[in-house]
Amino acid sequence: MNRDKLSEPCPKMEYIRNCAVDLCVEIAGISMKNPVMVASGTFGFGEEYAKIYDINRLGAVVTKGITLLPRHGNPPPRLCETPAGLLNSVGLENPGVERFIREEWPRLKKLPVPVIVNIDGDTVEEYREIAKRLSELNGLAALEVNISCPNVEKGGIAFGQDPGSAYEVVRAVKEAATLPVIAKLSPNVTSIQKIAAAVESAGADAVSLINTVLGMAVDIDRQRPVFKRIFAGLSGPAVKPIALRMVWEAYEAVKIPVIGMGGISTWRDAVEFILAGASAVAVGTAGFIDPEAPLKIIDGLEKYLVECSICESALKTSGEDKTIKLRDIVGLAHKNFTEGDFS
Amino acid sequence: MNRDKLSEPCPKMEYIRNCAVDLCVEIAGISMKNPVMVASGTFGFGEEYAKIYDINRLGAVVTKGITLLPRHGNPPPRLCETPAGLLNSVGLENPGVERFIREEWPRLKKLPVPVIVNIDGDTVEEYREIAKRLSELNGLAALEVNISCPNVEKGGIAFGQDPGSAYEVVRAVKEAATLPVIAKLSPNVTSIQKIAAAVESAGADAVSLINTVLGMAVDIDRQRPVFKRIFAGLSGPAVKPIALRMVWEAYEAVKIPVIGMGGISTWRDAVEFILAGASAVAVGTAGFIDPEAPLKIIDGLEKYLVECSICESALKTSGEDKTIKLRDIVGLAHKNFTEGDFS
Amino acid sequence: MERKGDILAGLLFSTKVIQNVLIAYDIYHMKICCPEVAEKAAPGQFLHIRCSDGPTPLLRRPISIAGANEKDGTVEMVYRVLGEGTRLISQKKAGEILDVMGPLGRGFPVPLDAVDPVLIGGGVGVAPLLYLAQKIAGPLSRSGRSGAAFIGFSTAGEVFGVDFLKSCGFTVFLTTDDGTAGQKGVPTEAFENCIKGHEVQKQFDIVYACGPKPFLAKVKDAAVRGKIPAYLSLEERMACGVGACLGCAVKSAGEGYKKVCRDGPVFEAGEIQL
Amino acid sequence: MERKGDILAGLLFSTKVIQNVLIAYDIYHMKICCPEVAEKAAPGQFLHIRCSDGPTPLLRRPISIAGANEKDGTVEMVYRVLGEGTRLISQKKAGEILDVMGPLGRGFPVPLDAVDPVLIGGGVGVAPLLYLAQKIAGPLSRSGRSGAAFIGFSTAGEVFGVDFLKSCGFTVFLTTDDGTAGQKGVPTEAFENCIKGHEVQKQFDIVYACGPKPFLAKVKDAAVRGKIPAYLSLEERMACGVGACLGCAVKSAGEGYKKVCRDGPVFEAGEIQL
Ligand SMILES: Cc1cc2nc3c(=O)[nH]c(=O)nc-3n(C[C@H](O)[C@H](O)[C@H](O)COP(=O)(O)OP(=O)(O)OC[C@H]3O[C@@H](n4cnc5c(N)ncnc54)[C@H](O)[C@@H]3O)c2cc1C
Ligand SMILES: Cc1cc2nc3c(=O)[nH]c(=O)nc-3n(C[C@H](O)[C@H](O)[C@H](O)COP(=O)(O)OP(=O)(O)OC[C@H]3O[C@@H](n4cnc5c(N)ncnc54)[C@H](O)[C@@H]3O)c2cc1C
Ligand SMILES: Cc1cc2nc3c(=O)[nH]c(=O)nc-3n(C[C@H](O)[C@H](O)[C@H](O)COP(=O)(O)O)c2cc1C
Ligand SMILES: Cc1cc2nc3c(=O)[nH]c(=O)nc-3n(C[C@H](O)[C@H](O)[C@H](O)COP(=O)(O)O)c2cc1C
Ligand code: FES
Ligand code: FES
Repeated sequence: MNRDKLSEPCPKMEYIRNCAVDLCVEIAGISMKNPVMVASGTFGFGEEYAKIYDINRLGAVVTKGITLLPRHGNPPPRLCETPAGLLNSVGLENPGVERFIREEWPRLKKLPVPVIVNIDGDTVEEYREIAKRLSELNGLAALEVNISCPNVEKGGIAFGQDPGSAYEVVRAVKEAATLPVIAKLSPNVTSIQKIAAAVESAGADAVSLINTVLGMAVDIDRQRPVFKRIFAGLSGPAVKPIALRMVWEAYEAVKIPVIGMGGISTWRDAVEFILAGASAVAVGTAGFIDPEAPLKIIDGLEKYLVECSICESALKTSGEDKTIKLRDIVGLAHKNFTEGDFS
Repeated sequence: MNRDKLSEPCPKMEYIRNCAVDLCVEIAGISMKNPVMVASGTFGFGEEYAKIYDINRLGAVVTKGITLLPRHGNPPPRLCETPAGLLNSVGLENPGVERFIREEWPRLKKLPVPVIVNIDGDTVEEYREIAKRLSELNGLAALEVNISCPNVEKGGIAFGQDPGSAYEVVRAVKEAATLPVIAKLSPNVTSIQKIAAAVESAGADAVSLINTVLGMAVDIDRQRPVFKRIFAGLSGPAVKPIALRMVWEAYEAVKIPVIGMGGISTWRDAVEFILAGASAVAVGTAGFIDPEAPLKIIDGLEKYLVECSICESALKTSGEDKTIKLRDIVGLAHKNFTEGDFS
Repeated sequence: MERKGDILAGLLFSTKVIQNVLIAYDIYHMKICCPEVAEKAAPGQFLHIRCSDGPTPLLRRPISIAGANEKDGTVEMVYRVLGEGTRLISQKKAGEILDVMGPLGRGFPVPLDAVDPVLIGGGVGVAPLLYLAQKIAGPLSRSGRSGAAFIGFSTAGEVFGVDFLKSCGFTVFLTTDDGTAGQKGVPTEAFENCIKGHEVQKQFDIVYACGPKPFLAKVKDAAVRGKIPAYLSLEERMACGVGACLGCAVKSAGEGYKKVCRDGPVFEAGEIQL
Repeated sequence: MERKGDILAGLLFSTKVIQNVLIAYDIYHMKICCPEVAEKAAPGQFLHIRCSDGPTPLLRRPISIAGANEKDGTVEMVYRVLGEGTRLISQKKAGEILDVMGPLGRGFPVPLDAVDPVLIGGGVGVAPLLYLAQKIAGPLSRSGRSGAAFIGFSTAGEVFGVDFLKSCGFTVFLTTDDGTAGQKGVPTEAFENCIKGHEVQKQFDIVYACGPKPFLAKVKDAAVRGKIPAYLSLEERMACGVGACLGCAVKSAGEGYKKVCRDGPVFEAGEIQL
C-alpha cells in the first residue's frame, strides 16, 4: 500500500518510455549485465536456487566461502532470529578447494553469469595457496577475499580488523592470483576507511562490504549463550543503516569500486546503496525469505531509473545520450550533498 | 501468544511463593531498588514521563546529555525509522549546565530515585568543567560521561573510539568530580574491551554501553542523505544482538559493573543482558513505543526470578538464604558457559 | 475502554475501535471509544498510535483528533494510508483494541470573542480543522459571525469534510489540483484571491491552517500580508510524542528549535520558520 | 492458486487458504490450495511458510505436510502456535493468501512391499505421520498387513489425529503425560513395552517417528535394540530451507554435519547422531 511513485502517471513518461535503460556495470574488470549479485554464504554454490528461479538473470554469483582444506563448520544451533535480523554461526563449512573444483566448478563454469569465489584462510599462506589454485580455473570471474568471517577460530575477522593484516592478506592473494581480487570487509572496526584504504593500496580491485556484524544471543531458559562460539554474525534488514553508512565511508576513502551489501531486501534499499556509492549490490539474507528478491530488485532498479525525477538528473549527466545509465547514479548522493542546499 | 513459561503451573511454585525476591543492585556506589534505568536522551529531564507513569518505580533516571554551554542541536529531520530500529540525529540539544541547574535540577533532586546526569563536551577541559560544576549539586547520584555521541561535530564519539582519549576524558572527570563516574561507551570500535579497560584504569566506577551505532539513510527521491550530518545513531531492537555481545565482552574485560543497554524492550531482553554481565540495564527507544516498558521489565524480572529453573540456580548461589537475589544471576551465562557441557 | 497505567497516567489508553471506514481514496475515518480523551481533547491536539505489537514499524504514528464527543466518549480521526503504519491502522476492525497516547500537544486557540475565522487545509490537513470547526460552530452561530473554509485535495476522489464544515456554519471553498471537484487550483491561492478581493472580497480575524510545509509557508505569507493572526499546525516525524526525545524539531523564529509534539503541533505563525 | 516465479520455479507458490481452524489446544489445522505441491509432495516433506510481509519475524517457518489431495489440489498442515511466526500463520483466514515454498526436503520412504509399519509421534510431531498414514493406508489394506501408531501428547486437550490414524487402518496407542487421555506416559515407552512384549506383543518391519530430539533418541535406541529400520523426522531452526545457507545442521553419524532441510528432515536412524 506504500504508494508507489512509479505507478503514478507522469507527464514525462511518454518521452522516457523511449529511453533505453542500461543497468550494466563493470567492476574489477568483470562485466555484469546488472549490478545485483547474491552474497557469499547465502547462495551455496548456486545449485539450490537454480531450481527455484532463473539465476542467469543475476549480475553475478558469489559462492560460499572456500578454504584450502574441507571444514565441518560449527555445531548446531547455527541460526538465531533477532528483530529484523539473523545471527548465524555456520563457521565456514565447505568442501575445501579441491572438492570445490571437482564437484562444484564444472556446473558453475557453465553459467552465463560471472562467478566469484569467496575464499578464506587461517593464515596468509593459506590465502595465497587457494588463490593460486583457483587462478588455474578457466572462466572464473574473480576472487572475493573474506577477511571478515566472524565465525571461525583463527584468521577470518582478525585479518579484517587491522589495516596491516588486511593489507598483507590482500597483497598475498593479489600476488598469487591472476584474477581480479575483491576484498570483503568487516564492519566490526573503528574505521572502515582505514581498512578500505589498506586493501586498496594492497592492490584490491574492489571492496565489498559489509560482512556480518558481531552479535550474540543468550538463552534465558538455559542461562547461557545460544551459540557454542558465543558470538555470531548479524545480517538482514537490522544492519542496513550500518552497512549503508560504511559503504558511504568506503566510497569516500577509495577509488576502486565498492560492492554494497547488508540488509538489502527491496529495490529501494538497493537504490540507497547505489546512491551512497555502491557500484553493485549483493542480496544475502533477504533471499532466504524471498528467493526472487534479487530479480525483483533488478526490475525495480530499471523502473527507478525511468522514473521522472531520476531521469532529469541522469539525463543531465548522460548529456545527449538517450540511454539512462545506472552507473551515472553511483554515488550521486555524495555529489548532491556537497553541491545541494541542504535545509 | 508466545507461551509464557511463567504462567504455567510449576510444582515448586508453592515453595517459591514464600521466597522473597530482591531486585536491589549497587553500582558505582549508587543503591538502586531495581536494575532498570532509563537511557540518556530518551527521557528528557524526567518531566514528560512523570506525567504518564510513576517514574519513582525506576531504578534510576539518567538525564539527556548536558554540555557546558547550551546547544541548539541539529536541524530537522532528526529521526528516521529503519527496520526494528531508529536513527537519530538530535545532536545534543540541551540548555547547558547552568540552565540545567537552575531549571531542571530543583525538580529532579526531589525525586526519590537516583538521578544520573549524562555529560558531554568538545574538549577534555569542557568535561572537567562541567563535572566540577555538577559536583556541587547535593543529591546527584553520579555522572555518566558520554564519550560516544555520534551526532556532534567535535568531541563526542571521537573520545570513545580511542583508548587513549577515552582514558584522558574519564581521568579528567574523575579528578574534577566528587561523584561516582560512569563511562558511556561507543559501539563503533574494533575492540570494546580495550576501551572498557582504558576507562577502568582511568578510574571509572562503572561502564554503560552501548550508545547508538553509527548508521545512515538515503532519501531516494531527493537522492541525498536523509540527515544533514549524513550519519546518525542507530538504536532500538535492531541493535540488541550487537549490544549484548559488547556487554558480554566488557564484562570479561573489566571488574567494574557494566550497565547494559541497546534495544531492550521486554523483560526477556533485560534478562539476556543481565545473564551476559549487566548489573543494571537501561531502556531507551522502547520507551517511545511503550512508556511503561521499564515498569513491565521490572515486573518481568521479578517473575523470572521466582520461576522454577532460575530458582534452583539462584538458590544454589544464595545458599540457605530464602531470598532470591537478582545480583546472583549477573553474568551467570559466563559461568554456565565455562562450566557447562555445551553440546 | 480500559484504562492503562496507574492513576498518574491519563495519557496511555487501550481503546476500542468503533468504526474504521474508507471515506475517500486511501482515506479512512476512524472512531474509537476513549472518554478521557474525548473529555480533555482540544482541536489541534493529536493521538500517538501504536500500529503493531512487534518492532516494525517501530514507532507510534501521530494522528490528529478530527472530532470528539464528550457525551458518548468517542474520538474521531481521519487519516490517509501512506505507508506501513497507517496501513496497519487501516486494518483495525470495529471491536479491536487500539493503543493510543493522548491527547498530546498544544492545539488551536479557540476564540472566545466573536470573530470571523478562516480554516485552510490541504489533504489530510483538513482533519484537525474538522474538530476545530465542530468547536467553533456554537460560538459562530451564537455570535452571528461567518466562517470560511478553504480546503484543497489533489483530486475529487480524495475530497472529504465538505458537508461537515458546511454543517458547522462555514462557507466552503473547495479546490482540487486537477479540477475534478470544486475549483482547479490550491486552497492557498483561493484564500489569497479572496482576501485580496479578486472574487469574493472578505476579511477574516483569524487564520487556522494545516497542511504540508510549503503550503503553510504560503498561508503564513498571505496572513502576514493581510495582517491576520495565523495558527499553523505542523507535521514532523516523531518518536516519543511528548517532548522527551527532541526528535521533532522545527526551526524557531528566534534561536534554536521548537518541538512539534510539545510546543506544537499548532504554532502561532510568528513563532517558527517554515 | 497463482503460480509465482518463472517456469523454472515450481517451488514458490502464492496459495489460497481454504480453512484454518483450531482443532486442539493451540493447535491448528490449515488447508491450502496448491495443486503443484499436492501432486509432488511426499510424506515427511515440508513447506517453508512466510508468516509476515514485513521484516519481523524475518524468516520463513517450516511446517510439515500433514496431508495432500491430488484430486482437488489441497494440501494440509497441522501446527502448534508457539511464537510469533505460528501466531501470524494462525491468524490467516480462509480466502487469504499464504506464501509457501515447497515441497522441500527428503520425506519418509513409503514401503513398496507388504510390511507392518509403526508410527511414533510426539505432539505436533504427529502431523507428518498423518500424511504418511494416508499414503500407507492403501497398500496396508491391500496387503492385509497391520500398522500401529504410538502417539503422545502432554494433555487431553492437545490430542489430535487419533480418528484419522484409525481410519487409515492403524491401531492407535495414545498416551498423555498427565494421563488425561489414553495411557499415562510417553509413546516411546509404550512402543518399547510393545516390542518387548510387555503388554501387546508385536513385531514391526519399519519405524517412522517424529518428535523432539530426546524423543527421537529413545525411538532410535528402541529400534536399534529391536533391529528394526527406523526413519526419523528431525527439526532444526532454518533460514533458507533449501540447503543454501548451511544453517540447519545436525551431526552426521560420520564426519561433519547433515542439513535437515536438504538431507532430511527424514533421516535413516543410522545416518545421524542425536
Ligand atoms: C501532529 C501530527 C498530526 C498528524 N495528523 C494526521 C492526520 O490527522 N491524518 C493523517 O493522515 N496524517 C496525519 N499525520 C501524518 C501521519 O503521522 C503520517 O502520515 C504517518 O505517520 C505515516 O506513517 P506510515 O507508517 O503510514 O508511513 P511511513 O512508512 O512512515 O511513510 C511513508 C512515506 O511517507 C514519508 N513520510 C511520512 N510522514 C512523513 C513526514 N511527517 N515527514 C516527511 N515524510 C514523511 C516517509 O518518508 C515515507 O516515504 C500527522 C502528523 C503529525 C506530526
Ligand atoms: C522440517 C520441520 C517441520 C516442522 N513441522 C511442523 C509441523 O508440522 N507442525 C508444527 O507445529 N511445527 C512444525 N515444526 C516446528 C515449527 O517450524 C516451529 O514451531 C516454528 O518455526 C516456530 O516458529 P514461531 O515463530 O511460532 O516460534 P518462535 O518465536 O520462533 O519460537 C518460539 C520459542 O520456541 C523455540 N523454538 C521454536 N522452534 C524451535 C526449534 N526448532 N528448536 C529450538 N527451539 C525452537 C524458540 O527458541 C522460542 O523460544 C517443524 C519444524 C521443522 C524444522
Ligand atoms: C548464513 C550466512 C552465511 C554466510 N557465509 C559467508 C561466507 O562464507 N563468506 C562471506 O564472505 N560472507 C558470508 N556471509 C555474509 C554475507 O555474504 C553478507 O555479507 C552478509 O550476510 C550481509 O548481507 P545480508 O544482510 O544481505 O545477508 C554469510 C551470511 C549468512 C547469513
Ligand atoms: C533520541 C535519542 C537521544 C539520545 N541522546 C543521548 C544523549 O544525550 N547522551 C547519551 O549518552 N546517549 C544518548 N542516546 C543513546 C541512548 O542513551 C542509548 O544508549 C541508545 O539509544 C541505545 O539504547 P536503546 O536501543 O534502548 O535506545 C540517545 C538515544 C536516542 C534514541
Ligand atoms: S517526538 Fe520526541 S520530542 Fe517530539
Ligand atoms: S535452512 Fe539453509 S541449509 Fe537448511
